[in-house]
Amino acid sequence: MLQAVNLDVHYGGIAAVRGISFAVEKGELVCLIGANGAGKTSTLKAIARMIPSSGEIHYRDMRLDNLPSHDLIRHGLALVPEGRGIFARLTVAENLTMGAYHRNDKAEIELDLQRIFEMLPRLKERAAQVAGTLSGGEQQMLAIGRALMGRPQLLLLDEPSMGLAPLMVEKVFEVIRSVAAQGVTIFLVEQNARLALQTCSRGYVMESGEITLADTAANLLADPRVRAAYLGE
Amino acid sequence: MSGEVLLEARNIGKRFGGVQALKDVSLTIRAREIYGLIGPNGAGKTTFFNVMTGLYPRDGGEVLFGGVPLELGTPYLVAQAGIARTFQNIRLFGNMTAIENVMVGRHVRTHVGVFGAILRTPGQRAEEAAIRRRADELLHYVGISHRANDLARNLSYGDQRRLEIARALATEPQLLALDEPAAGMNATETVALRKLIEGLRADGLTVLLIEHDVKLVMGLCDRVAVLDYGEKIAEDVPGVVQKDPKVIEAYLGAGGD
Amino acid sequence: MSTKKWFGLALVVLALLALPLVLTSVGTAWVRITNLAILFVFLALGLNIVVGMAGLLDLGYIAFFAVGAYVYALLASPHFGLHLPFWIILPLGALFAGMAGAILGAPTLRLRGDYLAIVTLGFGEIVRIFMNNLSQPFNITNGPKGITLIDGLNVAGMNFTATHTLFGIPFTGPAKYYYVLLILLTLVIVVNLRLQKSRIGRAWVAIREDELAAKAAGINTRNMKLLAFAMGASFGGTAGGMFAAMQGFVSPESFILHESILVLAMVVLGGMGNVWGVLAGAMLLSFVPEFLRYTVEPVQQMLFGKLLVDPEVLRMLIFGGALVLTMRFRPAGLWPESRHKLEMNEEK
Amino acid sequence: MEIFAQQIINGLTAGSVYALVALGYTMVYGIIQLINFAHGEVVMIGGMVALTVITTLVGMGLPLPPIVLVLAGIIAAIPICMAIGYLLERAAYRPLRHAPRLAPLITAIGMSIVLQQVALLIWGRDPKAFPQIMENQSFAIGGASITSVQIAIILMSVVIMAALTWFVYRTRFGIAIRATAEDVRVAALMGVDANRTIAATFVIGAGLAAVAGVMYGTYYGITHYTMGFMLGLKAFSAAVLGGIGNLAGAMLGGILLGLVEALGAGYIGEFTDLCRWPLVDGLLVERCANGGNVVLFGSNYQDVFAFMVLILVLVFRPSGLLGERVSERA
Amino acid sequence: GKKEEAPKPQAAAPTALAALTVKIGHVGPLTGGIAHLGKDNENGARLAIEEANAAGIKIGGAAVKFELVAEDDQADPKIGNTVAQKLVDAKVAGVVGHLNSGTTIPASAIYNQAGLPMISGSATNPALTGQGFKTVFRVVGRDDQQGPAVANYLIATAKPKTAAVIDDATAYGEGLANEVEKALKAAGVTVLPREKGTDKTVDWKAILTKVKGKKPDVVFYGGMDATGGPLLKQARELKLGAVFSFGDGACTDKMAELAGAAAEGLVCSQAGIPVQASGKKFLDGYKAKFNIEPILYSPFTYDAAKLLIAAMQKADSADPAKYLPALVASDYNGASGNIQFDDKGDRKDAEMTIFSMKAGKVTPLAIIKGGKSLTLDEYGAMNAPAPVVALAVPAAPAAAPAQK
Ligand SMILES: Nc1ncnc2c1ncn2[C@@H]1O[C@H](COP(=O)(O)OP(=O)(O)OP(=O)(O)O)[C@@H](O)[C@H]1O
Ligand SMILES: Nc1ncnc2c1ncn2[C@@H]1O[C@H](COP(=O)(O)OP(=O)(O)OP(=O)(O)O)[C@@H](O)[C@H]1O
Ligand SMILES: [Mg+2]
Ligand SMILES: [Mg+2]
Repeated sequence: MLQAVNLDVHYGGIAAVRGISFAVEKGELVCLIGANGAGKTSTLKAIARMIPSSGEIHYRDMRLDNLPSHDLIRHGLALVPEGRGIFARLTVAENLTMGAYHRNDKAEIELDLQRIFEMLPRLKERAAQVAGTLSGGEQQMLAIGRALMGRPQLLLLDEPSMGLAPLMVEKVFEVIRSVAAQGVTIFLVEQNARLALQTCSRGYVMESGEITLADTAANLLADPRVRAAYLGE
Repeated sequence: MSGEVLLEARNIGKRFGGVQALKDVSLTIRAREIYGLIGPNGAGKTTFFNVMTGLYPRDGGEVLFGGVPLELGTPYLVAQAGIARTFQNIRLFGNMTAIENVMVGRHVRTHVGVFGAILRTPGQRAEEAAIRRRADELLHYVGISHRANDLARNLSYGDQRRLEIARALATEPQLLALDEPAAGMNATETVALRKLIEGLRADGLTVLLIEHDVKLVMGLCDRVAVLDYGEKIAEDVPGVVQKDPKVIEAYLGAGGD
Repeated sequence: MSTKKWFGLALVVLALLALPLVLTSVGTAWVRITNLAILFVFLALGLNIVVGMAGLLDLGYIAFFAVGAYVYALLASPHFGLHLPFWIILPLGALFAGMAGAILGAPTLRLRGDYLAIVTLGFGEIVRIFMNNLSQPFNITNGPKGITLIDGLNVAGMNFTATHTLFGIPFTGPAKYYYVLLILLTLVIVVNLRLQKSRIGRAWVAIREDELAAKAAGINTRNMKLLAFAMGASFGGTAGGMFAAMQGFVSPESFILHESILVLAMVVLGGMGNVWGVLAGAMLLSFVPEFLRYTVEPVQQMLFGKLLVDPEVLRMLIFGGALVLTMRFRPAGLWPESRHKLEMNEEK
Repeated sequence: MEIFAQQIINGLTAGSVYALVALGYTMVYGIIQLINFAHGEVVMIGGMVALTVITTLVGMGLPLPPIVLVLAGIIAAIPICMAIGYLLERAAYRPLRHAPRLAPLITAIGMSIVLQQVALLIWGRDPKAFPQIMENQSFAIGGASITSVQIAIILMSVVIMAALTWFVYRTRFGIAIRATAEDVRVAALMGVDANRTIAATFVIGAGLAAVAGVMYGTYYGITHYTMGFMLGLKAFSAAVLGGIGNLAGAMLGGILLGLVEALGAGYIGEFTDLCRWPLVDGLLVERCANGGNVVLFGSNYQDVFAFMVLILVLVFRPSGLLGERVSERA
Repeated sequence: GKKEEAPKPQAAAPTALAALTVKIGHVGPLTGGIAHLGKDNENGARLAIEEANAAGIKIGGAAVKFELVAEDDQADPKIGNTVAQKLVDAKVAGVVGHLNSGTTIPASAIYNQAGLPMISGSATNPALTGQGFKTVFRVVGRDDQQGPAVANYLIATAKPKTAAVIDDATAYGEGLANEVEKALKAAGVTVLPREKGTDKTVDWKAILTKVKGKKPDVVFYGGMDATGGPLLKQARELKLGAVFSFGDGACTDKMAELAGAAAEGLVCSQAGIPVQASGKKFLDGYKAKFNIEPILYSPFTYDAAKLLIAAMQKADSADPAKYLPALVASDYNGASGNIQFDDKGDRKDAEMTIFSMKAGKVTPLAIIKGGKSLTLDEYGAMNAPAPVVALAVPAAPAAAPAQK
């Protein structure tokens, strides 16, 4: 479904991602973990064409490298960016509408909206509220809900648990699992490595712009290097 | 475990339009204590910081610092009095280098004015050198000295958090207020952060910590207060708070460690 | 500094000192042109403190220039019959302008960015309109007619309007103003350079970057902003005083919005925040119109045998076009502050 | 009283024109935080184009009713202004999307100068009389009179503003514009082509400017290549007064500014005539004799009133009348 | 501006018998909004100089070649000073100019410092000659001569009780309006508080509405046609019925275009005599040389240049210090009538002309000279060399009225 070959990202002279390769199969839930500044966000941004990169990015039968960012969602690829990126001055409902911006099937959009309200009832309560005044967890819910409104086939998530209360973290991961269960492929970047690996089937570990480990989640959880570097043991 | 009261907040109230973000919140922090402030998202923790540091006007109540009421509404006086903070959504001076960010933090503890700067008096030069030295030390301390000359906006999330702490420390605070410093850090990095905070306390600082990493909070803090919907629903040592059914229901959830 | 550097510096100083004598031999008018250019460089560097360093977008800077000019004009002309010496009124003009800066600054402290731009613009217009209308019902500024017969500088009995011969070299009035302006220019450059690398300069940049964070980091943002306003304004006031003395005449039409924009363009075009960039930008925008005066017409005559486009129109077209193109290809200015250079490299 | 009513009518009409121009400023500012100084020039070009079209049509001697002529002028001006708006964005501002904040501002000033000079080359230096084709009927209301042109201007503004508000707040594209205004990159993730939305904003603003230009020409009967600049500044002040980025604010600000100018010029002079103040009267007997007057602030301060009101409002409401009230989240 | 060749030392001092070059400077805005007026002024001076060259004038025994050094001040006082300095650098013997009072006044100080005589043909602000400079002259009437002329005409014809005076807050507009107000008040007319726009105002409605409430019989506006046109039009729209009168800045045919039907009946004034009434020699010469009609002040700059040359001839020297006394004592019959200077350097008894807008053209009604009101024919008869026939010329762009 998604495959990167020799992906490279530079900021001026700094290399943030150094020729990494990885793949995500259809229907998989794969995670990418790594220390601060390892290049995880840069990787996701490169896939979503928010920053320039070199190397190849294959998605379904397409090359993403030359597409503009705003074409991706039409092809079923959505990103929930680091820091949520909700539209603070739009209402919750308008944010969700934006998620379905590229779609024209009014009736279906309405159905999806109801489905998301069911899944995330908190958003329904706040539908008319300006999104900027939501609490952190609510904003994260909104960001995920908004991405789902685009009916993505591949969902990229950048640290969805950041800044969330434990209850909320659980809630968000529940949502992620249920989205995955509906057949959406998910590529998840997460600092909460334990939780991420418990949720995913496979994982990659990134260090200083390079992928150093790739394995099943269970194996990674057991790997002493991972335990030392990311699980705080 | 620790000494006299450093900070005392009395009946703090704050309302945003229809939202009562803080309702009669009172808490006391003792010197050299690590004090945790937790609660669900939107409980009012950050708002409490904003009121305490004078960034938001408050609707009611007062804050005593070292027994003296803080002049709220004038953040620089709060900083002068000895409270420094970091921000939940990092606020660095993006187009300044890392070291310059920390040097700005020294502003409140240094004095040379316009004329000194223009005349470049010996005093000014000495002070400037001292500022740079101290900033360097602090970058080392938080572990990002290798990025001293990079623009702050180009640092990764985690490094930006460290830089914010360094900038806060540069103001020589007595009380350091950290708003979710571990957000975006993995477990191992969190351990390093924990060491850093413990080191700060060992150096005589008092720390007020907002954090969602329950393990970190419960392991690190001497006492913890829990906010929910703007109200304090619990305040005690971690062991007790953790078992409080109200806290479990509002915040920790069944799976809470 | 190495001896080589000292030598280079001495050479530059010498060249600057000899310049008016060389120019005089071509025509005293050129000394006047140079003087006006230096005056605008001075203004631009004053504005650089406000816009470049503190990031306060000021679109009404010329108002302070006006205040300085009018203080000088009113206190040293037959208008009120006052003829105070320049060493009192030049600083007084700076002081008044500085106060005007603080007065403008105070209510605008809470405003950010572009709100400030429009308020300062409004302020600039207000000052000009007042100057233009304070002839009725009581005549204070003599209204649109302006104030004439303003005293020139007078140092040690040496009147700056006349020519004096020293060591056998004739120094014309404009040449003498040149030296005074050179001293002032050096002063403003030193001030700019030193503030930039100081606690104060850093505080300004911090406010420019994130005011809230700057507050929380212990900066008294109110005072720092007022300081920037007042300092920038007092430089503007000084320039205004010199302008009045040099021209012998002030009227409100010299203080129109276009002039504020011109000075701002000098700052931005040259490279905001970087003293040498601003200097270069101001020089460029001061001399290019002069250059065009001598070329636009002959070139057209040569190419087409007649004037196709009014030279003034062409001058303006070139000026506007130059602003657009410079920003297009060097968005941080011709000679940007290193900070902005870093900023530009990032992302596309 | 009838004088007062008349001043209100004057103010409302002028304010309607301000409001339309202010909308263009506010929309562009809202989406890319740019003070588009060249916007006033687009208004001017709108007026000039309409003038040319109408004059030509009249010159051809076709028996067209006046309303058709004016509509023809508007219909010609709108696409031309829109094209200019698009070109401005495309050629001048788009390359500066990621440049330091002041770069586009200087570009805007440069473009304003260039457009003005180009207009000068095309239409000449002299003020042009706008053909007076509309039968300028007056209607009396309570002693004051309102002309058909005034009625047309006010009605048209109201309709346009309502349509625009509906567009921006109710349509998908409108929401996309607001989303882009907040975060271009994230909006792109939703499938919004930022370049298209931003260009659309310029084009819409330019269209409004064209209409405003024609209104201005028909109302005051004159167009001049410099007319856009001051009008633009005032309109921008109006946008700030109302809270920049806020559509309703721009409209409110525009109308308010029109009223302030009319009432300021109409009344402040009388209130500040020292001869009417008994206290001062004694000191100025000589000058006040025989119906003399010592007016402190007459209509010569008309422009000052506008800016003063602006400054005062901002002092008490730093983000304008309808600007967002919530303080910045820390 | 043209580059002048390197200054010839002692150009002004006649020593050799070889041909002597005497430079005469001219300054006016040659670019910008009123470039056409600047060019017109320059043409006047140029014509005078060419005529002098053709006449083969000798000074100090040497044949003289006069040369015009024309400079552009862009109507900006800053630039005015710079180009004034240029003329001083170029060692001209005298200066004709500048056009605007705003640039002439500061520049006059520079000429005075250099001892250079300067004659303006168009700066009407009284302050110019009020500075006490001995080298400053003007051949055009002052605002305080034009003001009373138009005011008195209004008083005589409209017999107003109340008058409103409006100006555009420029040195010109305000200056003229002040003089009109003074004259009206002196005649016992009640003058409303002054109203002001700017030189860019197009929306006069608020001011006019207020004025209307006071029901004035006459309204005077000191300003240019670009603002006067809308003012007049809007006044009629508001049904303000007073007699409107403007100064010379708005005394042009353009008014009919800008104000439409509302312009009809407007009363306005110009300093000096109508261009058509200027000397025939000047009119013919100007047209022959430049192939256009003179616009506004060229007869005055023509006379100014002629005055300088005549003074040099009389003193037999091109040295400013030497010929200045001769200039002061001028008694010269020029294109704009007889010229003598008073002790300030102003023209004695300057003429003023009152016009009225008739069928879209400003048409001269009367010439005011020495406090007397003359018809054109009377004036023509008085100054034989200026035949009324000249009035048959087609309308000039700015001020020429056509014979009905
Ligand atoms: N805009 C930028 N300009 C320059 N360097 C950048 C920029 N953004 C990121 N970097 C650098 O690239 C590297 C990778 O950053 P990235 O944000 O991808 O890391 P990350 O793995 O997401 O870290 P974190 O967990 O802290 O979010 C870091 O060294 C960072 O400093
Ligand atoms: N500037 C503001 N304007 C309006 N509402 C605000 C503002 N700041 C905070 N709030 C509201 O006040 C409440 C408390 O917010 P606060 O940020 O203090 O929560 P928190 O406890 O820090 O949550 P989190 O853990 O998600 O950071 C929320 O409902 C929030 O929406
Ligand atoms: Mg990241
Ligand atoms: Mg918070």
